[in-house]
Amino acid sequence: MYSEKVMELFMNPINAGKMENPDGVGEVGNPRCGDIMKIYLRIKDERIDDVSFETFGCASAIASSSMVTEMVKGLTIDEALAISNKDVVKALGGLPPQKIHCSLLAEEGIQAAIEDYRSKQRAKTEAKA
Amino acid sequence: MYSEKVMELFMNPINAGKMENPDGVGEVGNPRCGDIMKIYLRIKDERIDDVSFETFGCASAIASSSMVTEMVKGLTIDEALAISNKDVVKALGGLPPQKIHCSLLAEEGIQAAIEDYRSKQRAKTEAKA
Amino acid sequence: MTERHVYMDHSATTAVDGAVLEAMLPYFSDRYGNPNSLHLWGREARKGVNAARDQVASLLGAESSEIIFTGGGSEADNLAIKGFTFTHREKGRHVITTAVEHHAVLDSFKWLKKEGFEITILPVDETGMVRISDLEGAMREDTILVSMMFANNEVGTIQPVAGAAKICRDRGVAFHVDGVQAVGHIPVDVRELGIDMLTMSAHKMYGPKGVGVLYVRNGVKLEPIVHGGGQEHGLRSGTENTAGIVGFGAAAELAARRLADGSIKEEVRLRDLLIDSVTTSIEDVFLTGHRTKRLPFHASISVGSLEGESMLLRLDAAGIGASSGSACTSGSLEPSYVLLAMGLSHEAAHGSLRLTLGKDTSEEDIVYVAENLKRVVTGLRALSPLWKNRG
Amino acid sequence: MTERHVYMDHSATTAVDGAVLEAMLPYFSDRYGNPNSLHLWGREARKGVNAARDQVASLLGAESSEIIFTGGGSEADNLAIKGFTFTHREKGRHVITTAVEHHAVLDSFKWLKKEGFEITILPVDETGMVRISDLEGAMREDTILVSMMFANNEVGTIQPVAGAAKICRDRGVAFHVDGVQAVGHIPVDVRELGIDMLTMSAHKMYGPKGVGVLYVRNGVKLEPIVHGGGQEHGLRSGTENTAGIVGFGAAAELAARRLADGSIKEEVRLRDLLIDSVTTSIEDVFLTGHRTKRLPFHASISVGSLEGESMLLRLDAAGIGASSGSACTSGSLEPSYVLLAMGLSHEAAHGSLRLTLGKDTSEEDIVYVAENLKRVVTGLRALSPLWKNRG
Ligand SMILES: Cc1ncc(COP(=O)(O)O)c(C=O)c1O
Ligand SMILES: Cc1ncc(COP(=O)(O)O)c(C=O)c1O
Repeated sequence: MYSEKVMELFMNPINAGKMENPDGVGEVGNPRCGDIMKIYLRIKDERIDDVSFETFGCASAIASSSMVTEMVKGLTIDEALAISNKDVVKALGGLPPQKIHCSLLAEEGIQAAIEDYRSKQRAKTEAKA
Repeated sequence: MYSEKVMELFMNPINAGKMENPDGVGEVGNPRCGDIMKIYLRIKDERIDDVSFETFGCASAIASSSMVTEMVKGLTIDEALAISNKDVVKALGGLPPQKIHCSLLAEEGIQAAIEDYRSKQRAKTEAKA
Repeated sequence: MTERHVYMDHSATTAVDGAVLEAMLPYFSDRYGNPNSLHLWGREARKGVNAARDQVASLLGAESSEIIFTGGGSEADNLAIKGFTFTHREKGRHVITTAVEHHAVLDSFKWLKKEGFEITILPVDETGMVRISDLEGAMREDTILVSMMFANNEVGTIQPVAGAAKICRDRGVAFHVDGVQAVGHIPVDVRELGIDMLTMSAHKMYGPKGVGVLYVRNGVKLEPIVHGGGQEHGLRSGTENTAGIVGFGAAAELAARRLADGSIKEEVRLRDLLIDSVTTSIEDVFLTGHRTKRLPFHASISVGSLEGESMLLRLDAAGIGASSGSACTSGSLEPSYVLLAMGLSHEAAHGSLRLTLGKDTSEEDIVYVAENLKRVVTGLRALSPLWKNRG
Repeated sequence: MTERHVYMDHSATTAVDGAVLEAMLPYFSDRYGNPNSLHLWGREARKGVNAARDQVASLLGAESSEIIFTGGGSEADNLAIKGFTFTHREKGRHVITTAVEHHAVLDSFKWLKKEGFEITILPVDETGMVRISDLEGAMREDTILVSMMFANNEVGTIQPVAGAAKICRDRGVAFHVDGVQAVGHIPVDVRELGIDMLTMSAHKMYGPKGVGVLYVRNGVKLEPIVHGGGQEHGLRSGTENTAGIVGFGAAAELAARRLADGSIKEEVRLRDLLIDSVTTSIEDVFLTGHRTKRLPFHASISVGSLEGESMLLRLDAAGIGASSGSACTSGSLEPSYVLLAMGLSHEAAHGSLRLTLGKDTSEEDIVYVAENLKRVVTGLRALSPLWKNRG
């Protein structure tokens, strides 16, 4: 059912765990649907310096979040925003049709975390001004 | 499906075959239904001295005719007329429900042959008279 | 007891082939998972079912997604006929079939009649064949389904399926074919023929009993007759009969090989040897069904002045398994409706005998059967008032 | 790869028992006749089918003539529900079932609704049990059928079948029981209980997949859903799945022995060991379904802050086969309707895990499963934002 890559990241996820004092946090999904992803970002010079995730959900949700964090690591924010769920699916070696929504959550999770970072930046800039 | 006795009489029927110059002949059934029995009688002193049959039909029809001929052999005509299809079924060790009609044909075959004998007797008596 | 055993009733059912059984065995107690389970056991079972679906599809020239496994040929016939008409009943209420179909088809049509459909039953000629012109004439504006068998179980006659398919296609009418006797024994390509639905049964082609297939062309919509967990694309719910399905797949592969390697030619040779020897060596015997457009393994005759069951049981005593369309073998009072529809008299229908060969039938078997049949017929005719009457 | 394999999904399906397979084997390639044939091959097959019918009847306290073999449990459910209502639709158009039935029952009821029936679906309490008073309250003048499962497949809860049967009997309403999960595992006597129809499936009790039974009390009238040759008293046409049927018979005999010899008690002991160890050794885990009125082999739990599929796959990696009612295991978006009907939250339903024991499950297996489950839960909770949020 799942590709080898999905199983590998599900069994031994990379970038898993909570981050202390992140620069941005995004949480998407809800427990009703059985999927929640929380993405933590550390940003340095508009680049993603570190990233981690916590996920409640199925194997493909866990693998998708692990994969997307691995993909955005080191990218500029704009580069990270350009990552689509299709890129995640491709990097995972495919997902079953009914699991594609997990990759969408991953895309949205990154976007939400970046959005959070930016709104915090705006707040800081405003505070300085 | 069939009792041993039925199979025995079907495989090696007793009293089978046409009789030359019988005193009475009865034919019952029709080819449409797949059953015809022809019973031949030789009568001596109002007793059945010899009897044979020809049957077109299934195993139970053949066994029933063979059995009924064996049962009436040596009986008086009245005794033979008293043989019912139930006696035949019993002597055969039973018949499947859908085959009971074969035993009825056997009973009717004997009756028809005796009827034929009697009508011939009446004709002879009348001719004498 | 007899020493030799010759099974000549392959139209009734066949033995599971050794290789087929071998393929099935692991699915009982080793790969026993439910194919719908996520774990190892389930995945193993799913793999077996998927492979079998591919094998069956390949035999028919179909796509795997078009193969629906059912609990037998009868169920597949019922699913095709009831499932299709239930879904499309608003489009029209007229359906067509033939007088020589299997009961699974005819009784589904009877049920449709009770449910308010109008049914037309096409006659057949003296060889058991439907006339294409009759089908054309029966087509109406509100006809939604035609069901016709590929080949007849009692007399082996092969119907003009390609012609019928074309007529249906031209008119946009769905076409179901009961291929139970034909598939695996003669080439059947659903795309080439233009068939919308096709019924198969594993046990008629050296697979196990209790598993059938309905081929449903992609795009054809059906209502299931067994609702539930949604297996088989929702068309046949219930935990998959994995071993049976795997067996069907293996049987399909075996059939494809036999269709390719010339086995069928040899089967036809033995069939014709049997037909020729019994019709020439025994008086007053004639072939029923079509002489050439018939199943390669199928010989059916009528024996004058005799009734079928009596022949069967005497052949059985000689170790030979055969069948008959006589009323006496069915528990009904009427002999085979198929033979009567072909215009046979009741007497001739009562005297019918079907001898159907298998892949392991040998020439010695044929000789043995022909000899014993002659002996049996002679013996029984000595008892028959009909025979002597004529003599 | 793991060394140990522990199958804990016996509610999904079971392995065919060795003795059962042994009984079946001759019917594939030796006694392969069609039971409807007169000859030796046919008689051998008929004998096998008859004996199996007796074995199944004996397990239920039924008469052999009341046992109808079908192509599985789902088909038997459909036959009972559609077949009965089709025949008796003039008597009334109201039917009753429960919220926790298997899809084979629920979807048959949905189909009835489309066909113009009114359906009442009884709720259940937090243990998954139907309240008898609800059934009483739902009964109407025009109620013709009640269908209630004996025991639930997801949470193992045993329904008050005897009480429901009495209510139906008193009102002259037919009572169908889906006994697929229960029969063979707990004592079921159809006469004693007063059941009119009962569904069984061989593969849930160490028999083969693809063969089911509908017990139909003598006198209860049904329309078949598979029409045709008239096998199974006309209620299920199609060449009999002889090997499967013989296997069902052998499985019934095996079950009768296990019900008599105390095996069930040991199964309950191991089940309780499992329930106790996981609910005490792992934080935030609770049992779903009834604590005592549950199938002897059935343990079902909900694990806080986790989703089922992820647990299944990590257990699978440890060689353990389990199942879950999470939406992610079904391809739907909603988690198990059974768990929701019991009042579980969506989150708790997503975290459901079913561990169902088998006759060969050992105490070491239980220990292995409990240990691994703890490890898996700990590992996944380390990833879960829900778990940490609470910590
Ligand atoms: C309660 C219940 N009813 C019916 C069924 C259907 O049985 P089968 O899969 O044999 O069709 C099952 C199992 O799948 C079940 O658990
Ligand atoms: C032409 C035909 N159709 C349908 C069937 C029914 O198949 P099954 O016995 O597998 O249900 C048969 C055989 O019995 C058949 O010969």
